[in-house]
Amino acid sequence: MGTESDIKLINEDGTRIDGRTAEELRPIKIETNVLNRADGSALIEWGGNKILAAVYGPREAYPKHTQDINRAIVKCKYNMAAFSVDERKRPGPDRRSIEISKVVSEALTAAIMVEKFPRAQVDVFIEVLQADAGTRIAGLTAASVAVAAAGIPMRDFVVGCTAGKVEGKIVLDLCKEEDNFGEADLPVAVMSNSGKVVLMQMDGSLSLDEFNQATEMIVRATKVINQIQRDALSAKYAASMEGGE
Amino acid sequence: MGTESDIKLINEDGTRIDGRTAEELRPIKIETNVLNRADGSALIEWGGNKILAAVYGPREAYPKHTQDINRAIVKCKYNMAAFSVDERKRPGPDRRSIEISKVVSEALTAAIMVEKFPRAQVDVFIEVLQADAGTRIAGLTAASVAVAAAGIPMRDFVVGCTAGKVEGKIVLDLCKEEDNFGEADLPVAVMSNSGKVVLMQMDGSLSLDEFNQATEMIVRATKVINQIQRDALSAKYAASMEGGE
Amino acid sequence: MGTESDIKLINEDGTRIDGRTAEELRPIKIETNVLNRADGSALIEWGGNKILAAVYGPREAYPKHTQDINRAIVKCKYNMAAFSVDERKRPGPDRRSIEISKVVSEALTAAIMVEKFPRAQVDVFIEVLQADAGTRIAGLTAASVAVAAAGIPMRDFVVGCTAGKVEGKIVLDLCKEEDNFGEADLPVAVMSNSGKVVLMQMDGSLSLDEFNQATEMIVRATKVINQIQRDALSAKYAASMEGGE
Amino acid sequence: MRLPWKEGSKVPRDELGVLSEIKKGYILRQLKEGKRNDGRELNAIREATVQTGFVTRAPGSAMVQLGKTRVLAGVKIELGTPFADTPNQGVLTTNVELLPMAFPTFESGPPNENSIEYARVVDRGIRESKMIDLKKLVVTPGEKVWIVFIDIDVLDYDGNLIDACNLAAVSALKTAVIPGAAQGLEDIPLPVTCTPIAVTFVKIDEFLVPDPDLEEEQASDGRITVTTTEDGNLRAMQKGAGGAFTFDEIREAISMSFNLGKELREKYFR
Amino acid sequence: MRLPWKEGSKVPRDELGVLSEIKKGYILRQLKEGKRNDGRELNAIREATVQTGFVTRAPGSAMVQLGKTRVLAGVKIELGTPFADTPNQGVLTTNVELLPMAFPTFESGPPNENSIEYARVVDRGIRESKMIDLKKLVVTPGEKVWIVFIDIDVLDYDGNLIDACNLAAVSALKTAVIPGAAQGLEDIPLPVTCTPIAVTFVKIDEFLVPDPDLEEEQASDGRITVTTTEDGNLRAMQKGAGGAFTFDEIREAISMSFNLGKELREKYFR
Amino acid sequence: MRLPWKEGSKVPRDELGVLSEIKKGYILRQLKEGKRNDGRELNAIREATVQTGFVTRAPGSAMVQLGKTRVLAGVKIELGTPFADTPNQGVLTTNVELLPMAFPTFESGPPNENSIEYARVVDRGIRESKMIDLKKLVVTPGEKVWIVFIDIDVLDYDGNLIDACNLAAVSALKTAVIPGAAQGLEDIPLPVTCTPIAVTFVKIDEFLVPDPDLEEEQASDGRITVTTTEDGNLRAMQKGAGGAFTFDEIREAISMSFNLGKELREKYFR
Repeated sequence: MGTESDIKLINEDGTRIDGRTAEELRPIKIETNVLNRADGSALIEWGGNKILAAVYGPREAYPKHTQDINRAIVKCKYNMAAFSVDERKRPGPDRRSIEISKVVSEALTAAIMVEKFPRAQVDVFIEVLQADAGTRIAGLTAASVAVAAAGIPMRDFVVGCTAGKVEGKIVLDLCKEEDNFGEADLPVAVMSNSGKVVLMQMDGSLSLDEFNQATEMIVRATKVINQIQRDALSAKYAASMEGGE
Repeated sequence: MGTESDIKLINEDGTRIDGRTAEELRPIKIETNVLNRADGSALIEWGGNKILAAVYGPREAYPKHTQDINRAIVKCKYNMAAFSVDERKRPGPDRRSIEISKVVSEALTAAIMVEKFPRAQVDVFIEVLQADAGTRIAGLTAASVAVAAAGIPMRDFVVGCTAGKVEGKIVLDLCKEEDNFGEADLPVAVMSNSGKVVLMQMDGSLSLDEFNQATEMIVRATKVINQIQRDALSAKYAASMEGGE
Repeated sequence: MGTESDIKLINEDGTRIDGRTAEELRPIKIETNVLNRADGSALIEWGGNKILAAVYGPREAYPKHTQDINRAIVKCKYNMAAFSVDERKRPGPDRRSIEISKVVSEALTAAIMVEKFPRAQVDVFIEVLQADAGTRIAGLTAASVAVAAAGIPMRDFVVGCTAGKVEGKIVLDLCKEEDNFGEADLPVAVMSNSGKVVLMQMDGSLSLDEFNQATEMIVRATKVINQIQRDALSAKYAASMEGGE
Repeated sequence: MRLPWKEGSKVPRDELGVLSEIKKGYILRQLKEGKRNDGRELNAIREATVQTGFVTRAPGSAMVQLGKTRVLAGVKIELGTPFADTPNQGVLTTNVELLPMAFPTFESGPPNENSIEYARVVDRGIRESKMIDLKKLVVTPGEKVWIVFIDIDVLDYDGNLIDACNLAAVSALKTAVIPGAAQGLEDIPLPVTCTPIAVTFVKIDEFLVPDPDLEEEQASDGRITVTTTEDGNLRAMQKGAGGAFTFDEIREAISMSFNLGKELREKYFR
Repeated sequence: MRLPWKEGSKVPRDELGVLSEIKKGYILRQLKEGKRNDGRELNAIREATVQTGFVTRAPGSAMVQLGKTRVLAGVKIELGTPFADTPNQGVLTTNVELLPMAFPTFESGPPNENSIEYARVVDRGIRESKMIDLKKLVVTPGEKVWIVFIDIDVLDYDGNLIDACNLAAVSALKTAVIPGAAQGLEDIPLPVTCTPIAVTFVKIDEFLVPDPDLEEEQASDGRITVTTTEDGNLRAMQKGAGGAFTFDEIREAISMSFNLGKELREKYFR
Repeated sequence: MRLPWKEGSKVPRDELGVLSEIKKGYILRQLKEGKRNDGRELNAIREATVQTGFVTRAPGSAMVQLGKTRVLAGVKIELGTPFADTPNQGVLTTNVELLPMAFPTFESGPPNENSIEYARVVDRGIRESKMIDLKKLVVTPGEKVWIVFIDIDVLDYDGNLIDACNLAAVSALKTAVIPGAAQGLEDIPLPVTCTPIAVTFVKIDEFLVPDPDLEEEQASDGRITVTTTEDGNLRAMQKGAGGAFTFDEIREAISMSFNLGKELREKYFR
């Protein structure tokens, strides 16, 4: 947050650098079961993000000492493809990816009926193919669809959105420039029915009022995004990935 | 292959930079059981190459989950000593060594009677003490002798040689300059009786005719080299390694 | 040893750069059970060194294949905090730390009644919080107290001291400048009752006479230091760590 | 086989241990009676001690004890090269080491997901509050800047490492001195602008309590950290460790965090 | 104990699984009747789709589906330093990631011997054919050159990764643009000279068949890859995966590889 | 189950194997009769052979056989940058590789605590004796110096690696040539000032014996290494491998080490 810049992020008419209004989402499209081998998968395109999520399991947790006799463990690996960002990323997990993998695993654990699968593990892989701000939330939103597509029982969909502060204004779904040069970033994911928060991180500077304003926007947005998740799942014969363009 | 250079690799009389004719091998010497501890070992000197191969096994495969209930697994580690090349090599495997270890393991697996040793492993270690082009083939040729010296039953010796294209001409057993500045490199290893190919890699540029010409040279050469392997094994009291100078 | 310098290490009146006489120790203070979680712990302040030692065990050795059916294994990890030295140290073990961990483990193994705890392990952790020459000896001296505080039976205390040669003179307990610019360094640890040597390393240049002179100083010093160890243990209600300032 | 050392004491991996159902029941009954596991009031944090200057030779340091949790933060400040995209700023890095001495199942080795998460949450609080004025750390723009290394050793673990690490890091920074003299410059205090305080809560049944001890962490279902500054702004938040929170609970945590932040600032940073 | 999830689904390590004898028998009977496991003709390769420009913001990219195998190649082109021994050439690197999403037993972690072998075979085909004119990638001789990074994500695995990776890499390179504008230079297409095509065969009993699917790979005894260019030259070969070939078989593979390479070039690179 | 290969031959990890009590008893009885395990005299070291120039293309090398232990040291000398705190000195590094071919339980991988200890003890003997005049390795002060890499491959292990590695390293260095010609300078012999010799002893019961073979190492309780130079000075010492020594024993080891060092110098470095 907060690298300074001469870029003007909010236009005089109040629109944003990419022409959106404060509470306007970027285009979102989700396709399910785009992969053959995984038990469930989903490709999400969200603004310029292109992210694949794939699920294997439940299967016996391995190594054995990681097994929980009461529930399945959910292991998520978030990874950015080397070519997904402007400057080539060296393969392998960095500290940011490790943290994201952790909070995303925890968010999915809250939604999956892990108590039905003692000693098992559910593996969730999120691969960012093209990054454009908000990848953790987009990846988690896709992962939730992939879990459902794998037939793994969930209490609720997990669905998220980011809000932030840009030139003093609270806006929804930050784009890349807003993410780089804005004043606050607040990614949140909730369970679609209960509305409870399963992922939240925040950095920058927000007053309590601004926080409330941002979370209200997020709550409204998650309802829209959840519908896209549900539509993607009910589309019986999902188009192949090429159709996703 | 193919780094350009002003070096003249073929003389006007058709001889090569080191004075050999097109189908002339460099001097080759093999000594067996040069090490005390290993179950079998061999030191090969081939041109300027000095390479040790040592074998342990068959012994129980470890860790257990790697065991194959039908056959022994053959694990080869090819390694270059830090001082074996012009510029000091940092210890530890690089991508090239890992690939060579893999194709050499696969070549030996074809020759060893692995079906006689379920759940076992055979470890083969190849240490390049001085490198002078053709180390993978020289190492594999020595490894085959070391396996035999360890008393592990083989269908056939594995024996190899390299051919290549240098200034448009197909030549046998590339030396270092030819390897660096030549136009094609074709390392091949065969089983000595069946003549079947268990290792082949190629890079550079070869027409099909050139390929045929090169492989004919290689086949003839492997017969010579196989005799050196057999002689090394039948020499009852191998000289000590110092005698190898 | 022996980086050259213009620094004068021995004053004209024979005192050392920090004002001590040849056989004078720096101030030493030991506090026990400064940590809640560890089975035993000790904080040693020795000159400018501040070093924590903590002990867990005996507990079942893990992984299982490391178990010794006749005795406990003693695993020591010596580590320097990133902020403990002048230039920030990158976290993680370097070759020096690995060697020190090994010789300290071996020294403690000699003193602990390992034969009473087959298949077990005793873990000893030494964390250098501030380094000021002689950290391995100070750490080992503290570790021995921590082992005792954990109630693990020992044959003897392990107690150590360093001597060295500085501008031709044998002196006790080198300080940082003497360690950097002196001519020899001799860290020694003994068992307090038997006087037998369980750790000794030396580098630099010493004649046999100088070695004898140095070890005599060390033996005398270890008696003083051992009394500090014993006093620390018998202090029933150890002050909290803050009191250690 | 009878072993001379107690069975069940083997070294587990990858887990902080599991709390008995009995203990969980106790903690919950206590909460229902308005008391915490260790007897304190529901919304109270544990007694803390802060000892700055523990590592006398480091430019800044602080030993913090929070209940039975103990951490030591050390600050090193060295000359180095700025990042290419911020040529006019110094550099800040934060690292947490979960020392194996701090808990029976902590292992030696590179940072794991826990220590990385803790370090990044502490780092964000410090970075996003602009506590350190990184622009004042430039010696030669684009070429030479001061790099501030915050390294935190976790020595003793009894819950709530994030808050303890944050308190130690902030205390160490506030007393740190840039060692300019060694470079022919001047020794000057590190330019510090504010005091970010992290307060962490866990949810146990319907209770949201600050500064959990280890048993409370084990009994809890969900963790949330809120870092605030004295100007009344949120600077970093992190929901962690499973579970789910209502927005009302989060607002409650925020509100408590402002209050406890104020309390801590008054107590330790006058 | 009865588990709610199917037994036998545990995560194996280090192996691609073993084919049943029954399935092996089926594959062989099919071959004897002139048909492949999936019904195609003996010497046919599977249907492929190539979608270039999938990663719109990368200088070059291609998503390739070959039967049910799917890989995505992305090309990044950055300024850097040439190798000391080739000061007048750009730099080319090829990396293959076997993503754990692609197959139940693929694991996260650094490249293993399989991904390294695949990457090196693909790299050799591209490098040895001089497909990219590395001399045209020099900005300042000895100092600044363009580095071409080819990274290939394996997304879905159903056999024959080498050919799929080669096809994706070549497609991505042929559409790639050197991002010179960002450096005050010009954006120009990557200088490409030819189209190396890798064709991989496996041997099942006495049959040598191209483009194996996963079950055919598992049933096979020996693999061989032949990379050719349109000028009628071999550029790279690799025998892999155990087994042994006669020279006649190798010549048969070479001959088929020239034909199939021509077919693929006509289909995808007009 | 009956296996076609001998049971008990499985690959152990982390251990050099355990000697039988019977063998230990034999070794001790031999010692009491004034004989070593292999029949030599109590204070004798094993026959050694030193073959310098084995790696003909390295600036220096030596193959050493000490009993059945065999190591190969190679020296590489390259231009590089001096350390910041010693701008007027060349650089020396020593590395030991315990090759898996040398012993059934040695594993591939990065140096472990044993190879690190051996390398550091050998390094200290060479460094602290100032055997190599590092000041003469400066080409441009503060900028360009010769870096001397000593790499030692352990090929065959039958005890006492430290002495074998030291002998090989010293032999390789004494014959090494600085490859200046390739840099437009002159080829000159590496400037060597003295001959540090390491002698290692183990304690078996009350016996202190030099140059142990593997079985003696396994039967012993404590190891001590003493490195001396011809000027009558101790240059490095290392107590290792458990056990405890009296100061009298250490003085005995020192005294023997001076004698054996002299013997070895006369034999190999005339």
